[in-house]
Amino acid sequence: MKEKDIKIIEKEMKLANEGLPEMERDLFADDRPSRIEPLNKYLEQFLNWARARSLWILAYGTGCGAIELRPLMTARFDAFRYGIAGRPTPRQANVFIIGGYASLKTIKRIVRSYEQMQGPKYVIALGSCTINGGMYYDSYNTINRIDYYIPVDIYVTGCMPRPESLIAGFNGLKKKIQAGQCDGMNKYADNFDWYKANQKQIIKDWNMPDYNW
Amino acid sequence: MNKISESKYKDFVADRSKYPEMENGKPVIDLDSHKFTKIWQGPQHPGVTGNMSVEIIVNGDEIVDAKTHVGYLHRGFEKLMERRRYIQCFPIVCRICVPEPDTNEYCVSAAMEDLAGIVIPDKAAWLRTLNLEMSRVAGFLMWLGGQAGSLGMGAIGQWTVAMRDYWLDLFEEMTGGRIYHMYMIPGGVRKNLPLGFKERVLQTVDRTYKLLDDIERVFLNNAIAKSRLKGLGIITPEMVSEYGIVGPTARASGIADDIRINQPYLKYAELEMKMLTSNIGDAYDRTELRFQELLQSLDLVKQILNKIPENGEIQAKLPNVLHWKIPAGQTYIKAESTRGEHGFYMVSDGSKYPRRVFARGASYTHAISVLEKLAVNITISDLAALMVSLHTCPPEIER
Amino acid sequence: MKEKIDRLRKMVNVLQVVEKHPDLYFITLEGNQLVMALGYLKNTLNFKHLAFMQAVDYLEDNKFMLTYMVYNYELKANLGVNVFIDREESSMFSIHRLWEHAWQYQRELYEMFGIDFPGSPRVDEPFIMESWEEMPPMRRDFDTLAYSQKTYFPRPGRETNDPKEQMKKAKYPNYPDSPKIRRDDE
Amino acid sequence: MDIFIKIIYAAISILVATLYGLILIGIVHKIYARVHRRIGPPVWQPILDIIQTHGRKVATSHGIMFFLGPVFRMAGGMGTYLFMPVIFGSVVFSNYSMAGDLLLVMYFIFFGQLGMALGAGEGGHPYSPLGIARGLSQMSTFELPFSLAVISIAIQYQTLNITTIVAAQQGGMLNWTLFTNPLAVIAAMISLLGMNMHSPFSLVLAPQEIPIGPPIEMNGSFLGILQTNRALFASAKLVLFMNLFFGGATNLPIMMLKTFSIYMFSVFIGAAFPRFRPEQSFRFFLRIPTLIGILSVIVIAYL
Amino acid sequence: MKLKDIIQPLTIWKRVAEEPWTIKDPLTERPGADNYRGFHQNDFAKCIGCGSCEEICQNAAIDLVPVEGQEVKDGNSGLRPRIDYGRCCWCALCVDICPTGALTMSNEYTWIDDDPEVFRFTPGADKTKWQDDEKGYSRSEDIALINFDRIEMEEKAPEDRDKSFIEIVKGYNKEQAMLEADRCLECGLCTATCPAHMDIPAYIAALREDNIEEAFRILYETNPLPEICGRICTHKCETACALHNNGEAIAIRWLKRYIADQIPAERYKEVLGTEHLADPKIGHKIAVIGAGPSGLSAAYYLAILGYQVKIFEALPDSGGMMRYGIPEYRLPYDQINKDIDYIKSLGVEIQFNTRIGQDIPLEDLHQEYSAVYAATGLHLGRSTRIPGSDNSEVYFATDLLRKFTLGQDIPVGKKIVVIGGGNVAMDITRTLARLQNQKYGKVDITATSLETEDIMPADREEIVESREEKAIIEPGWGPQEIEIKDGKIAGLHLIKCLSVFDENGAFNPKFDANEKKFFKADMVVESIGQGMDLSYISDELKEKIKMGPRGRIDVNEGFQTSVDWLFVGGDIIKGPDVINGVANGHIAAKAIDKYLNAQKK
Repeated sequence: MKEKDIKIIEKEMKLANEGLPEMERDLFADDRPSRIEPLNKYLEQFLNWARARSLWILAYGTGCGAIELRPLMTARFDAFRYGIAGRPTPRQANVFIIGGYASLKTIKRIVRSYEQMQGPKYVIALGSCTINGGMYYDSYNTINRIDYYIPVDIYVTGCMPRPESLIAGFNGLKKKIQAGQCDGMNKYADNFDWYKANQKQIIKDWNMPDYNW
Repeated sequence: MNKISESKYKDFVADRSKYPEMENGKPVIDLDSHKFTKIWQGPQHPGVTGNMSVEIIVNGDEIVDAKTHVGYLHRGFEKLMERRRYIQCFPIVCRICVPEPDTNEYCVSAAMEDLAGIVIPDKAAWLRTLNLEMSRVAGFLMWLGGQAGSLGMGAIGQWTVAMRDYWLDLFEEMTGGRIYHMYMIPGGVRKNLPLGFKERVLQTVDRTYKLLDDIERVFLNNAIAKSRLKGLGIITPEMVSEYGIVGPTARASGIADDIRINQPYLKYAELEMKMLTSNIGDAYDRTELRFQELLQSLDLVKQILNKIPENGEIQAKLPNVLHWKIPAGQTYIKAESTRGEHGFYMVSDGSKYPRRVFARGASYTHAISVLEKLAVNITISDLAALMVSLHTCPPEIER
Repeated sequence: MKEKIDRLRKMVNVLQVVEKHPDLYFITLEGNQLVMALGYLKNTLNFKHLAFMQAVDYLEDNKFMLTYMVYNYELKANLGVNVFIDREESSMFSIHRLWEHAWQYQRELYEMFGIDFPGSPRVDEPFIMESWEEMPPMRRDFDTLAYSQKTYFPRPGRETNDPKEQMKKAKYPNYPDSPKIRRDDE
Repeated sequence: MDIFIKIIYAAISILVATLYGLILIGIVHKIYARVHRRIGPPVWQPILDIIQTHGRKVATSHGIMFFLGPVFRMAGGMGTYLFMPVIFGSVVFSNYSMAGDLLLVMYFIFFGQLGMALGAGEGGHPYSPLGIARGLSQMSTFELPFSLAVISIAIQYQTLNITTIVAAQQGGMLNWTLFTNPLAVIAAMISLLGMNMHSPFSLVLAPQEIPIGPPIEMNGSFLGILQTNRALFASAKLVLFMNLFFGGATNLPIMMLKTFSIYMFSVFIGAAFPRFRPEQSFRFFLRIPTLIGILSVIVIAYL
Repeated sequence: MKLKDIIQPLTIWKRVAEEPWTIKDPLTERPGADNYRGFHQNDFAKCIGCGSCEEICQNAAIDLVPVEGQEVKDGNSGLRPRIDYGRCCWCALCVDICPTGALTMSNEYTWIDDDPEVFRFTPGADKTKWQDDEKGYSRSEDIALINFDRIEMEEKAPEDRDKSFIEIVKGYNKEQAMLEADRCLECGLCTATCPAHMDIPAYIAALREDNIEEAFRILYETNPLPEICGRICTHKCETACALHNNGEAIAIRWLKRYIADQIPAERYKEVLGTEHLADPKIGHKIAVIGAGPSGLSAAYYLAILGYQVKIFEALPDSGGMMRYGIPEYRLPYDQINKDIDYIKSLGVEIQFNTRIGQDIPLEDLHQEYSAVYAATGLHLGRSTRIPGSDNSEVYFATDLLRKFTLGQDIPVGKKIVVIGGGNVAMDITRTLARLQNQKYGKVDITATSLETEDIMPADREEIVESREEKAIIEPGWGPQEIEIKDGKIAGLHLIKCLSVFDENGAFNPKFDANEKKFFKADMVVESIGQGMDLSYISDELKEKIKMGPRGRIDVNEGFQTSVDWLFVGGDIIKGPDVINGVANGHIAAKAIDKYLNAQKK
């Protein structure tokens, strides 16, 4: 994103919960995330080494990409042997796989899930649809590019990307993590207003269904 | 529930007459009383079938009210097809149901052929039949893993999904695509069978038989699986037509309706097959019936391979597809997918673009009307199993 | 099948019968007789299974065509029932009392086409879309591409060339256009 | 003995037990993988996972109790482990075994769960209390046959000191409780199935039903602590069972072999069965295993 | 709960010791299947940039972009598809429709990157690791999304036509025309190759939409002689047709003819909206010399611009070479008249039998007319100048054809040899063959040319049809000497021609003197090109006019000579063929209009 854009948006857009009483602000999930700074260079290197070998995917198949996650996680491709495992809750996962197109209703959940994930967190975007809309480029209900709403670390192209491509994507992600270049989360924190503005532009009803956590 | 309290269903149904209080046939639910909790099962939940969610209200862990929410996968296929040329429709529709895309391809191609008055060559029809039946095998294998997985038995899922992968390898060889085959082009199919394909299919069929043997022992004859699935989500024959239930789910309740037999399309009339039905209509019955259908499909694949002609055209002559116009009319083409009647209703108005295409997903009602009814009075632990046993596919609903 | 339709004729006014296949007929009925006809079809003529109900937008004629596809288990045949309704203030009788799952289709039609079915349960609850503010998207006058481009940030940098124009640019940029026929009044 | 040396020894013991527990979990994953016909993760994967979770940042807060939950749980695991001898006759691995430690150990088995319940309940996610309810109910039910088995062997050996019980079983395989009091062992082994929470008793985590239940909101280091505890608690339980029923161990390899074999029992059953419904599980424990337990007490006490 | 049901599940352990199903190294062990639809490849040697892939892509994933090193050529737009992998769905419709088979897919499928902008590439131009993969998807021979075979055109059978001059080609009927029009890909590559740049895809599209009138209007935008061009155009467009690469080109010429045939002559004005032009006039008067295609074209466009035009024609009827050069079996005279009568009806006057230079001096025209467009064409024969070519039995093809049309008797030998491989050579061959047939009941005529058959300038079907009419075509021989015995021709000596053009493309034939051939003949016709006759330009004027190389008049791009009122075009500048003449006339008309408008101010 260009800095100019951010500045314009910062000026023009206000967060939707601005001016609301404290209690109601929570509903909008507008809490500003904070950057994650490494504590110590060597410790961070060690942690990155471990992080690259223990990737926990959020078990949320957002689109058709989910279909290839099953072969990936089962006997034929067995991603477990690479330290890739599924987690059923966003709190514990650190890799979010956007399985292709994201519909309007899903992008809202994607953003919410992404925000619930605890950093350092990584996003792998699968398939053409995440890059430039894919075959749904003209659909009224699917977004065109996921990087406007959450930061993405690795794109895997294909429709569907095969499990092998996905493994290649994970390898790429691992390399990036180990090199300490996966700063999607910090990018999100730094450009929070820009991301929020984009999200708000399409998600009119920001209030989630009455979920009581 | 009244009808269920009769005879053969009696053993399975608990007496829920006392609690919660009912008013006009609906439970009185006051969320503020702290007796009830509202839970959103999904969309991010490993137990739901795909990207959908069920809003359930529980009392303890018993569900007193359920509402299905879909639309997370809505891409507006029908709208998109209205601005795509006829030829451009077949690559897009296969995305409607990912585990089993071929039925969509077949229906939309067949609907176009029906409206345009094109008759596909004999060999193309055989290849389509083979493709459809193979996709049924793959679809059932995927579902079987899901059904076992919903009960917490991961091994079956690992086996069947891997076995499905061997079938996908075959698809890849045959069609050039792994998940989305995009094989049944209007007018016929796109490729002939590769060399030695028949032998490889037969090998895979044998492997699958062997695996299913194991699965029958481990899963279908499993005491705990039986105890959990029996009596779960009973569908009575009356419900079948009331709720528009189709396919194995209906046949498990004793409705003998299989499109492949009743209204044979492609080459199904030339194949030997028996109508498989069952009569209790609970989740176990459905599981077992689908398992039998899977075996039947494997048998059909073998039959088809023996009957495919060696030579022949694979595509009828099409006009230039870039400006192919189809005369005005409407038609409804249906095919038997793993979930049942999968149909395409197509209306053309004589232009290059379809006026309206509607995909009647087989599980359109299974996941909403039926699930909402059956989910009440079971516990949270059974919801996933129930959902899988209805074999829902959310993108079919919202498209 | 013909016999069943003839029996239906005694009940209601059948405007048109089209035989698409021996096991697929389409008939056109009058809107206000629809519920009666469907009830008769279901209860007496044994068309028990409602495969689907859908709408087709005929923007030019300012009409919606509703299609009800019913199926007879004994005859093994489908019958599509078409009715035309007005596109403005579109509204139709609900059939949720005939089929328990019809409300689901009616809810979808309400959302995607804006056709109202008074009395149908949960008909105005959002079904597929969430916080949708535009016109019902399946209506033909809704331009999905324009909406998508306006709303969802297509990735810039795409530009294409027409081969014909490109060749003109390269090979005969100065070739004169066809002369305009001179009018007398010029 | 000098208390400080004892503490150092205990620390070493805990470290070894934890690492052993982690590797054990890794091995079990590998075995499950073979059942699934795949290769499976490396055996040290659980260790990497723990390092990774500790490397995460925690940005959510649900109050102090929420964070104390894992600590309680860890305390339960450590407590269970610390008060029993791991290797009979070893100084380093004798821990704080003392008279009556059996009761203490049984208390700690409970303690961890309760602590967790307090913490996870604060998470606010509806699946947490559901998981806790399942966990606690199931624990109550499997504790019944287990307690009966313990009572049975307490009567048999006339002591509540684990070291003494182990000592009594020395001198040949036939001295093991397995052969001297088989009914109690059967009851206890069945309840071990529940304790290990493998299928068919994996009610608490049940990903398809209440996605992983109580720790659903846990993350970062707190999850790491829970994971560590799982390993420690697993080895503690196994050591307890080894001590009570399988003659204890006199050196590390024997200990590992025996505990591994005991663990394999749950794995053997777990791979083959799906999950029970909660009420099925509760009823299951309250029927046959309880009867066997009662029987074993009666047999030991009156025959 | 049966005991069996508890024991049986434990058989799950049965296969635990078996080899796992897992693929050890999926990234290297698993190539896609042999016909896997992986990433795209494009063979630039085949690709013609027609844009069919872009047209059929339902995801709007393909852009056509200019690529370095790919030039714009006839039948090749120089554009290449750039594919956006942020859109592609790998349906391979682009591969299936590609008319040349250039676009294929490899079986490579892995591409990851952290920059979303990179997934847009031009296969073939951007270096990719899969660009030379041999496996992967390509269109099966058994299927086609477009029709590569031309709809058969009905023709008179050779035995029915070889004696008469009735038109051979019957023309499409409506159904055939629609089917043929349906084959068009609308790429528009043909438009550039057509000298008149007719909007071919547009009129074919209009035809397909059953809108003949619109199609007819489009024809007249760039070509006022559709009936004529629809029959005898050299149809360079068809060689540029995208389908020509892998099948038969669209029958553009026949479709044009079909369109023109559908509109009866009396409806022309109504359809084209020129009813009001019948009684002109405003502005200037313009003279056109020569009523050939170029002159008529210029006259037509000048007329619809509102000028008063008068054509001076040396021969007794209009049409120039079209009438006097092309035999009637190819172009019936009534069709020529149909086109010309319409032009005349717009107020264009034609004065016949008036040779400028002889009857009226060119300069005199300038007194009365504001501008003069001279399109006098090539009517002089050109000689081979080989020994014996000065014999009286050696004729020029153009002379014979003209005389034949004028109704004069022309000599018909018993054994004739025609030297030349162009369309005129074919015309004279077939005309003489018919006359031989009429006269002697058998055909004995041989046409020979320098060029071998694959580079012979004549249309393919001309050669085929000539042979059907029992004429012998012997290409690839250079004439050496006409053997004269007793003042009569005995025959023609030839030697093998190895190549016609040198490396620079200049005319420089090479022969192999050892390989010889001899054709017996009693009559030889030379048809190796025509020469221009500039005698109508007076000497004074000639000095003022700048001349170009090889005796041609130098003109600017609007066909204006250095004498600003004199415009020269047609065959004498560019050609020779009808469509070039039409194009020249069109350009010249616009240039004259511009010139006169500039003068006014």
